[in-house]
Amino acid sequence: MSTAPAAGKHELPRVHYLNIDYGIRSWLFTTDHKRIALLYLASISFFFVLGGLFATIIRLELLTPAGDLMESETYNKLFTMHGIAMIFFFLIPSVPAVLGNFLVPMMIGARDLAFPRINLLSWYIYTLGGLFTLFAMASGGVDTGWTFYTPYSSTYSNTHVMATALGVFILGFSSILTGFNFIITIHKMRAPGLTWFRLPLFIWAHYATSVIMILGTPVVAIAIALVGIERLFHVGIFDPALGGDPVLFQHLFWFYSHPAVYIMILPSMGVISEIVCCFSRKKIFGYPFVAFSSVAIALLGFLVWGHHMFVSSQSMYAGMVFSILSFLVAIPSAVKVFNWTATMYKGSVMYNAPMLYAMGFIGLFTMGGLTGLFLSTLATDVHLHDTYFVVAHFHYIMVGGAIMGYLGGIHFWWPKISGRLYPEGWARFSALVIFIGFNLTFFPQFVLGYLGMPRRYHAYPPEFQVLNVMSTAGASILAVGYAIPLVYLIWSLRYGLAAGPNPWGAKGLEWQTTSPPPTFNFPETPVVDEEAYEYYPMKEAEVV
Amino acid sequence: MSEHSIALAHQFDDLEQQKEAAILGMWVFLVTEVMFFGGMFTGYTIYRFKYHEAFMAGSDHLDLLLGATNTVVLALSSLTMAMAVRSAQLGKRRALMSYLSLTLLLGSAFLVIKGVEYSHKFHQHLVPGPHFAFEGHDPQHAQLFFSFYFAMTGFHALHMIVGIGLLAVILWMSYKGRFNAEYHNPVEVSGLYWHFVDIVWIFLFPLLYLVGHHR
Amino acid sequence: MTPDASPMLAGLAAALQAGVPIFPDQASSIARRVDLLYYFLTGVALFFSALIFSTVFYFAIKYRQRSPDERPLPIHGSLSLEILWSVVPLLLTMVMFFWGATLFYEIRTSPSDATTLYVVGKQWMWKIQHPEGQREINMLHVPVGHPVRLVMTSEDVIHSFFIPAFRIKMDVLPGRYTDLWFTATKPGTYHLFCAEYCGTKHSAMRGSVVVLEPADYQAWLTGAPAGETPEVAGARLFRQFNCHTCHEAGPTSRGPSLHEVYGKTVRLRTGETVAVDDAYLRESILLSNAKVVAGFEPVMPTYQGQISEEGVLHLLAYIKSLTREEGKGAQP
Amino acid sequence: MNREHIIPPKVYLLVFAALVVGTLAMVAAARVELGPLNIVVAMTLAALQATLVALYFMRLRYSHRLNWIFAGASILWLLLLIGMVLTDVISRLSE
Repeated sequence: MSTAPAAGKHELPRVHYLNIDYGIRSWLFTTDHKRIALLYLASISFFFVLGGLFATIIRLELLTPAGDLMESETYNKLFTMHGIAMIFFFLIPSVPAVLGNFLVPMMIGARDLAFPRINLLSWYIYTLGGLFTLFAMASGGVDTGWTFYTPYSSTYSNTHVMATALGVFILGFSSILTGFNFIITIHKMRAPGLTWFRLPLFIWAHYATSVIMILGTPVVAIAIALVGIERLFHVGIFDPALGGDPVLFQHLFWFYSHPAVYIMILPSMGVISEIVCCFSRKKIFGYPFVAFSSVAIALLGFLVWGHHMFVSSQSMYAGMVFSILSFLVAIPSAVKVFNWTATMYKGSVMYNAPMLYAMGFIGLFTMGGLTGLFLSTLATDVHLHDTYFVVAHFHYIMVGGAIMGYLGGIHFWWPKISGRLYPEGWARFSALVIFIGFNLTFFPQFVLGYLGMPRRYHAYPPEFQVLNVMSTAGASILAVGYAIPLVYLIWSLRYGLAAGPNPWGAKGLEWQTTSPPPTFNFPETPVVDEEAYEYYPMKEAEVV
Repeated sequence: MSEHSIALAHQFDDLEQQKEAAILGMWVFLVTEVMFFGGMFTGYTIYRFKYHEAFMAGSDHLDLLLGATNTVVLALSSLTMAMAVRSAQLGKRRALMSYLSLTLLLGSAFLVIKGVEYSHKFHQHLVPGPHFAFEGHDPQHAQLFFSFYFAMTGFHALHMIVGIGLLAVILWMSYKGRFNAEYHNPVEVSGLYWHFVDIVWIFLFPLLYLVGHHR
Repeated sequence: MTPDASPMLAGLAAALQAGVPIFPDQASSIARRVDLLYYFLTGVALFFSALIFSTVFYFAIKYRQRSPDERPLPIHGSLSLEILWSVVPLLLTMVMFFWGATLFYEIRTSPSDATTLYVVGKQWMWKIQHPEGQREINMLHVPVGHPVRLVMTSEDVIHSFFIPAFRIKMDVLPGRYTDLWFTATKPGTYHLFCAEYCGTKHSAMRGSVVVLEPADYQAWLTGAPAGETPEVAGARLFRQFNCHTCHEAGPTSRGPSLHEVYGKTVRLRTGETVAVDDAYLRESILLSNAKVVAGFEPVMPTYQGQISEEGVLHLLAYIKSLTREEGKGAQP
Repeated sequence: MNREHIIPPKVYLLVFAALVVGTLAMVAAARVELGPLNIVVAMTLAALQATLVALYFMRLRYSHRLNWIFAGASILWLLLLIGMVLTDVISRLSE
C-alpha cells in the first residue's frame, strides 16, 4: 500500500461509473448515487459562485460610509439573496449532498443508497426550488433578509417574497429526502462486520446531520407556508393588528434554523475526522467521544434556538433557560476540537492540501465556537445582537469551518471521484491564500461588532470605515483564494496524473475499490474485520 | 430468476432487508409529517392560550355532528386499511382489492363530508378574508381560529387526497397481481401513511370541534 | 502552516494611531460591567484559540512525517483527558452563564424612580415623547445620572432601539409594549441605531442621544417647544372620541369607571382575572371586545386604525393620571 | 421481529370499537364543564386512541425496535417544540 502519492504508476480502470454510459439521459435519469453527487456538485457550485458574487458587491458597497454604489433597496436585496443562496442552496446541501451522497454507500460497503430513485428526486426538487428562487431573483429579488422576519415579510415587503418562499419551501423537501435516505442506508445496509463502532466518523456525522434534517426542516416549511398564507389572505397569523404574534414566526423559524447551522457544520466535522486521521497516520483520539459528540450536538441543537431572540421581547426567564442550554451545546464541539488536536500527537503528520484545510478548520472553528459563547451570554448578547460581531461569528463557523471542511473533503476524495490527482503545489498555495484572506475579511468585523455597527446597514457612520476597508481588502484575497481551486480541479480532470485506488494510503472501504469506482462500487460486498482508522496493525506496537 | 427475486431491488441483499428499509423509511417520513403538522399545532396552542374566549366562540360555529361522523368514517377506513394489509400478508388478492376499494370509498366519503362543512362555512361568511362576518364574541380573534381551522383541516384534506391517490395506485398494482405473501411492501407502507393521516384527525377533532362545548 | 495574523496586528496598530475607535465609549451605568464580562470572555477566547493554534502548529512541526514508512503508535484515547476537557469547559461556561444572567436581570429590571419616556418606532424614524410634553424625532435628550425608562412600541414592523455607548438594545414590536432603561453617566452625543432589519431605509433609521448635565438639561427642557403633556393630550382624546359618555356616566354607565383602576386586577365576563396594565388597556382600546370586564356588555366599538400609537400612549397616560392620587404612579 | 405476525381480525375490530367509543367519550366529556381539565381529558383520550392505532393498525408492536425509536422521537420533538414556545409565551405574562 503506497503511502505518498506514487505519481504516474497507475492508469484509470477501463470501465467505471463515469464512462459506463454517455449522454444527457445517462446523467438526468441516473440513479447511481455517485452521478447524483456530481449533479449536486455542479448545482451547488453555481449557487456558490452566485452567492460569492453578491458578497463581493456587498463588500464593495461597504468600502464607503455613504451608500453611494447603489440604492438601499438593491443593497437589501443583495444581502438577502447572498444569505439565501449561500445558506439554503450551498451550505446545507454542500457536504451531505456531494460528499455524503458519493461516499456514504461506499464507506459502508453498499451498492447504493436505500432508495436511489428518491435520491434523484431529491436533486430534482433542489433544482425546482432553485429555479423558483432564481426566477424571484431575476424578476426583482426579495428584500426581507434570509430570515423572512414577519410582519415585514408577511405584510410590508412588496418584493418577490412569495416566489422565494415557494423556492425555499420546495428546497426543504430536497434536504428532507437526503436525510431520510442516509438514515435508512446507514441503519439497514452496512457491510457484514461493520458495527456502529467500526464506522468511519464521517458516517456518524452524516447520521446526526440526517436526524436534524428530518426533525427540523418540516417546521421551517410550515413557518414559510404560514407566511405565504398570511400574505395571500391577511388573516393575522403574524399580523399584530389582527391579533397575531410576530414572535411566533421567530420561534418556528429558529426552531429549524439553529439546528440548520449544525446541519452545515456537522458533515464538515466528519470530513475533518477522516482527514486528520489519514494525514497523521493515526487512529482518532477517543473514537466514542467524537462519535457521540456528533449525536449530542444534533439532539441538544434543538433546545437552544432562543438565543437568537434574547432581545426580541422574549421573556427574561425563557432567555435564561435558552442561555444555559446554549452553553451545554458548546461542550461537544469543544470535545471534538480537543480530540482532533490530540490525534495529531505522536503522529506522522503530512502537509497535503486536505491536511492544511483540516488544520485551518480546527483553528478557525475554535475561534468561531468561542465567539459564539459571547452571544449565548445574556448580558453581552444585549449589546452584540444584530451587530457585525454576529456576522463575524457565523462566518467563522460557516466559511472558516464548513467551507474549509468542504474544500478539504473535495481535495481528499478528488482522486476517488475523478480518478486523477490535483496539483499539490497549487492546492497548498490556495489553502494559504484562503486562510489569510478569510482572517483579514472577518476578524475586523469582530471589532466593528463590539463598536456597535449594526447588521444589514447600507450606510454607516464614518468612524467604522477603516475596519470596513480592511474587511473588503480581505474579501478580495478570499475571492482569489476560492477561484484557484476551481481552475486547477477542472484542469486536473484532463491533465491530472492517474491516482490509483488509494493515493493517500487511507483506511476506509471507499479506498479499497478502484478510482473512479465501478457503478456498483464493489465487485462483491466487502467484509470488515478491523477497527476504524486501523492505520498500523497493533501486532508490533503495544497499545498506549 | 425466480418470480420473487424480480421484486428485489439491486441495492438490497434480500427481501427481508428491503422490507425493513421500506417500513423504517415510512416511519422516518412520518416523523417529518408530525413535525410539519407540529408547526401548526404550536401556532394553534399559542393563540388558543391567548384568546381562549374567541376560540370557544369560533368552535361553537363548527358542526359537531359532521365532525364526529367524519372521525368515525376515518376510523372505519383505518380498520379496512388494516384488514387490507392483513389480506396482503396472507396473499389473498381478492380480499386485498375489496378492502382497498372500501378504504378508498370511506376516504372519499370523508372528503365529501369535509366539502359539505366547508360550503356551510362559506355560506355563513366564516372563511377568513375580506368578507369574514362573525357576529359572536370578539370577531377579530375568532378569525384567527378559523384561519387555523382552515389551515389545519386543509393540509389534512390535502394529505387525504394524496393518500387516496396512493391507494388507487396500490389497488391498480394489486389488480395486476404484483403483490403476494412474500412481497407486499407498497401495501404496508401506504397503510402506515393512511393510519398516520387518521391519527392527525384524531387530534384535530377534539382541538377544533370540542373547544368549550360544555356551555 | 503558520496561522499568519501579522497583517491584522499591523492594521490594528495603524488604526489606533489614526484615532479610529477600536472600543466604544462607556457612557451608561452598566456599560463598565458589560465590558468587564466582555474582557473575561475575550480572555477565555484568546487563551483557548492560542492554545489550539499553537498545539496544532507544534504537533504539525514536531511530529511531521520523517519517512514514508514511519509507524506512529496507535493511541486509543484517554478517559481522564476526555473528562478534563469536558468538565473544564463546562465550569467555564457556567461561570459565563451566571455572570451574564445576573447582569441581564439588572439590565431588564428598571429602577422604580426612573422617568418614563414614550418611544414610537415608525418605518425609518424614531418619535420620542417626554413626560413634560417635548417631542423629538431621532433625537433623545437625557440628563446625566438619572435613570430613564423608555416604553416603546412600533407602528408597522419590528425595529430595535440600540445605543452602543450604553450597551443596551431592545426590539420595538407592533402591537406590544417593550421597555428598556439606562442611566447615562457621561455627557456627550452618542449614536442611536435601529438594529432589527425593517425595510428599505433601515440603515437611515438612525439618531443620536444627547446626554446633558442636569442644569443644561433643565435649560433644554424650558427652551424646547413643549406641546401638550401626555396627560393633557390623553384627556383631549378622551373627550374627542367621547369615551366619557360610557366610562364616566356614574353607576349606570355602560362602560367600567376608569378611576382608581390602573395597576389593579379586574374580573372579566368569562371569570378570569386580568391585571390592568398597559397591554390590557391598549388591547381594550384597539380590540375592545377581547377582554370585557364582568357585568358589562361587549358593545364598545374598536378604535383600531382610528387612534394612532401616540394617541393610545396619551390615553394610557391620562388613565394612569386618574389613579395617581391614590398610588404613586404604579408601574405597569 | 418474527417473520410475518398476522394479527387476528378480532383485535382489529376491538381497536376500531375503542376508537368509536373514544370519540363518543370525547364528545360527552366536552359537555361537562371542567375548566382547564377539559383539554387534558380530550388530549389523553386522543393520545390513547392514537397509541392504539399505532400499536395495532400500524403494527408497531410487532415491528423493529428502531421504528419505536423514531415514533417516540417524533412525539418527543413535537412536545419539545410546543412546550418550549409555551414557556416563553406563559412566562412573558408574569414578567
